[in-house]
Amino acid sequence: MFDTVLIANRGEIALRVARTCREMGIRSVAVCSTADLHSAVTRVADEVVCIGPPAARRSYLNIPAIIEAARRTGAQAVHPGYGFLSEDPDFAEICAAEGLTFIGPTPEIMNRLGDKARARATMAEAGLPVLPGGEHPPDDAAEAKEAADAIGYPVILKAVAGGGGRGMKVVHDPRDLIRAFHDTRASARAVFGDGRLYLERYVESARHVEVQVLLDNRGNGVHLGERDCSVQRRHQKLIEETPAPGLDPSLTTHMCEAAVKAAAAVGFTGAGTFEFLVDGTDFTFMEVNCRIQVEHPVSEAVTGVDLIRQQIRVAAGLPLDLSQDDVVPSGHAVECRVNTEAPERGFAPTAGTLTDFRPPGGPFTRVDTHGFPGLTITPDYDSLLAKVITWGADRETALERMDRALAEFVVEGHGVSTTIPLLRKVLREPDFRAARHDTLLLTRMLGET
Amino acid sequence: MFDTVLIANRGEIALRVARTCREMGIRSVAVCSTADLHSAVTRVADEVVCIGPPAARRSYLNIPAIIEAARRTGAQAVHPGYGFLSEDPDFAEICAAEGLTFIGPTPEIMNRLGDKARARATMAEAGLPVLPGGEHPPDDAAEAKEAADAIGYPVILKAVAGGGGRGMKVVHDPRDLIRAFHDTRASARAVFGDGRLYLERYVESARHVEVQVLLDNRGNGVHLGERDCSVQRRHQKLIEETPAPGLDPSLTTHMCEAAVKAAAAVGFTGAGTFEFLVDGTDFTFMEVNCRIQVEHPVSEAVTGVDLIRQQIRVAAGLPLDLSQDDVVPSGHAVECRVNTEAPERGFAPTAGTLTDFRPPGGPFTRVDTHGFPGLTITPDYDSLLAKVITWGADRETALERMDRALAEFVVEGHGVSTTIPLLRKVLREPDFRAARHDTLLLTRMLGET
Amino acid sequence: MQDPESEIVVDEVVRGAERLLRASDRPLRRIVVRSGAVCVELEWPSAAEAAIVAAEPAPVEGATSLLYVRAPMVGTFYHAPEPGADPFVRLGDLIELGSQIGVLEAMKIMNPVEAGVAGRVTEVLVPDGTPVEYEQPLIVIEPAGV
Amino acid sequence: MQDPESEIVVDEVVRGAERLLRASDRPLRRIVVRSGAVCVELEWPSAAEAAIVAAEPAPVEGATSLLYVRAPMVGTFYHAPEPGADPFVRLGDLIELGSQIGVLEAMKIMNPVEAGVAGRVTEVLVPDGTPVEYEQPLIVIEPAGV
Repeated sequence: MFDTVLIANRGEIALRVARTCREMGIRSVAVCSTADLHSAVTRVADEVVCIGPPAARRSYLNIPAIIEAARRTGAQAVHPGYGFLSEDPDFAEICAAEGLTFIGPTPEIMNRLGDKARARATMAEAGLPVLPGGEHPPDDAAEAKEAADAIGYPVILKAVAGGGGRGMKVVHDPRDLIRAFHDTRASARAVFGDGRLYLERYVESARHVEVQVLLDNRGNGVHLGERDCSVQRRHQKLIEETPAPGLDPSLTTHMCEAAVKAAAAVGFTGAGTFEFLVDGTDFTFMEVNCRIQVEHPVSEAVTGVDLIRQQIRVAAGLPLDLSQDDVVPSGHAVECRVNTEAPERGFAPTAGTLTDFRPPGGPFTRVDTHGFPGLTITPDYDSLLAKVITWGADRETALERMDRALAEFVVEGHGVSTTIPLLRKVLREPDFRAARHDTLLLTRMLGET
Repeated sequence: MFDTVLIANRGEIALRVARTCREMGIRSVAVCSTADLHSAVTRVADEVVCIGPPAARRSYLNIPAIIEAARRTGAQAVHPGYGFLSEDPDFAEICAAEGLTFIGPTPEIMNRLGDKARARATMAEAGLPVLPGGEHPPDDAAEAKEAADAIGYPVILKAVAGGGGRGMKVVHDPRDLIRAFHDTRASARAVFGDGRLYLERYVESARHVEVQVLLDNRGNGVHLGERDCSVQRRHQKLIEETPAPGLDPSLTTHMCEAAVKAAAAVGFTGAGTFEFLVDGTDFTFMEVNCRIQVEHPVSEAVTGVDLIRQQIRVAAGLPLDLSQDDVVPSGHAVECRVNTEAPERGFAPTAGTLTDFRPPGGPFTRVDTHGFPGLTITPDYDSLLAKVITWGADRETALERMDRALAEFVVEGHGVSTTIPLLRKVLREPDFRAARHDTLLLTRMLGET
Repeated sequence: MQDPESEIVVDEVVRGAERLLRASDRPLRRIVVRSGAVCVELEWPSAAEAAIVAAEPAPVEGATSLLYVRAPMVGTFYHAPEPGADPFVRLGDLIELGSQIGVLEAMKIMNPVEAGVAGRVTEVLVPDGTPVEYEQPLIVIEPAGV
Repeated sequence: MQDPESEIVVDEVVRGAERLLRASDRPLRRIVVRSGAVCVELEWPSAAEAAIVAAEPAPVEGATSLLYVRAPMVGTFYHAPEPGADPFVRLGDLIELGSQIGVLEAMKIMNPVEAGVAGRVTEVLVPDGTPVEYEQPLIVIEPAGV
């Protein structure tokens, strides 16, 4: 096992990883920008290295600085968290070249699954159902138009290098295709440095359901059940839960088994998430995330498995310490994302200093947050401030508990708004309560189109 | 079900009850003294009534004020929490007379089990093993001496009306018996208003193991496993865990089944705790607590059962919504009590205003606390500030997690000390880690006699 | 404020403090603006104190020399000894130390409420037959001799 | 300050404080701007920031007019271009703006570290061959002309 792990991230996930390191008796090294010198993780980690200025490009995305920090602190492994460098195969490769273990899949797998068009083809081959769509990114708009006409409208254009819900465009009308292709390509090039797009049939309203898998280097693989992440705004998840409510358990079991089988088939190792669209009784593969997910705690809550611990074990070459039979999900868990955003102003990020901050507590309530009174929230980073996770023997109990927890959550600061009121509104929404919702729920609630 | 429940308590347990009320859709009424006007529960409860000055005698023990508060707020039931009026049969009787449901056993049962000598006799009759001891409180010192000589030394003198670890005296030498009898009787009279004592063989070093039972008014009863509370200082529990480590599961199963059977035999209803001493493979009954216990969350963590919810359901005349088969304890849970005390000064309570307060969070970590930055801790009440509960698939994981959680817990305030450093010291103690400890562990660690 | 000039200075100093107050996006603890002999100082209670102060009713006592008679216990406040009877006190009444100003019923027992101060009743805050909590202000008294 | 000038001075001082307030990207605890008899002081509550402030090294800059040359990146700081060679700077050296004061090795690349200020080297804080973090003070310079 590693003596020292460097955490190449910030915010709640850096704290999350540092916690498990400490529980495993591993020294943790936090890296931080000058904006985060006094962040929560710097109190919990065993060592802290300041790696750059607030701009992520020069700190949390600054590979030489992170490698140097690992070297000077004697770290043998790097946990990338989510976002930042977590899905960058080049970073994984540089870590390997520098003798550091990247806690994640191999660079080869990251490359293969990070390219969404290739991932789609790979997974179709591995036996997962995919939506009608092109196998290869079209070279130009005319080719794209031809492909779209063959697929049938609406179609969705997706950046091959995209992720996190960005770099996508839905086209309903064939006449809009060419223009949309040019626009999306330009923005994909600007944002991801890769203008290639691929096309897929667009499913208007469906459930977003994903499967958590965990595989070691010794041929063992398990799934930890599914997560329903259908409460989204423009592909940004806001509420996640497990099990997926209102779905036939035989369908989700089938998905879970198919996912772990496909993961094993391509040689995936570590923790990964297979995202699916579920429409009635059909499910189709969307993409694989080769990293820990924001919403992993709901799976932890129902299975009792510490996913970060398993990631670290696998990276250290140890076998998983559980088999599929040991995974017996119990009850229902929900996560709500408390973001410092103003939903009424188009989810604009808000910034300021927290004058009061009192996270909820009590029975079956977990909070993962880097917040504390006095924290200054800057516009430099993602607006996720806290994740509240509640568990209940059944969904109704978990949801009532979540509303109770959100009601008692105090976040105050001049200029700081949060998603708490919106989350509570969704919890009261009859369609959501009855599990009749789909990915358009929030759009409909907000009156957006 | 009740519309409104009044919570006749303060601190973390008042908050705990208010949380479950809210989750059940029940209006909660907090009562508070003028010292607690801005306490955490006043933010969470639906209504707040100030009932008196800081002195508990004039507020939290002030029955007329509490009854009036219930009346003016339309409460149909009163949850007494623990301590204060929770074990006062007179209060339960007055509630009944005023048309309020007391959330707890009947006054008759409270009377019968609150009298420790009578409880001992009752439970011996109901089939529980008891230590050698007298059935009746001796009338005078001579009679006590005679009884003690028959029992054999060391003996323990216990106040019939005692509780919470107070009103007890161990006598090793027959020559000390008469003097100890007079002293203990005088202090029992002063503290509990009842000078009667009873005698029992004293077990020098043993495990303190208790069984959580839950019975409704319809003949259903379950146990929720045992809790080991052997880490104590002068009978004040500091760390509790479940299951009891290092004990033969067949022994604990036997105890659990015996407890629920005895509870049913005497007509006990609601949530109760049967305390036992375990010495090797023998267990003997000590007492029954007719209320929720401070340490109930460890049982909740391994069973997934909300004990407060079950208490309320039973009080409302509903059946338990679980049978013994539904109780499948999973993993290991530990609770540490963070008290505002200075262990190095004989656990003297400390007081002051919290300038910083950051409870731990993250995976499998629960915190029940009424603390927040700015809270002023006064010497008027019990020094329990927070309970930290961690869960793990096994004891080792739960303990490592607890140490991690305590390490990140920030409690700062001029003049305020806590038990956190001592708790962490116990967690590192080899005898505790190996589950070779008994109730004398802390005494030995502290070098006390 | 001996001459017109100083008034301008005071005004300027106060204006300066106001501007600084607006410019700060966080609650301040202290502002001092001084110009020669003119000085403006503002000091706020700490965050914790602020919350408490904000939650309390405006403290009439002291500030305007008015005093409350407060409820000595939880109960129902009655103005008169029995329904239909004359109230113990009316607006404008001069009362003596220890005069009964009402009755608090708690657990069916009638408890007299007495004034802890002598003076004139300037306001009756709680209507007849209203439940009150401990230390809730019942009537306002302008102390005698003020 | 009974003359019209005072108004200007107060205004100027307040304006200065406002500017400082805006310029600070981290929460402040105290600002004092003084010009002759005119003084502006602002102080914020320190509860939350106390720990942060306490954790920082004593701010040498400003207070004593000394300046740091800080590490522009994470790496290993070397005093000399190669082992055994003369160091770039020694105690007491007078250096010019942009003079190289050392080398930072990061990912096997040698990056020159240049002084952002001219003056005299009064202290070398980091021994040769020591790993440093971003913005870690390396050497202390007493600016020229002080």
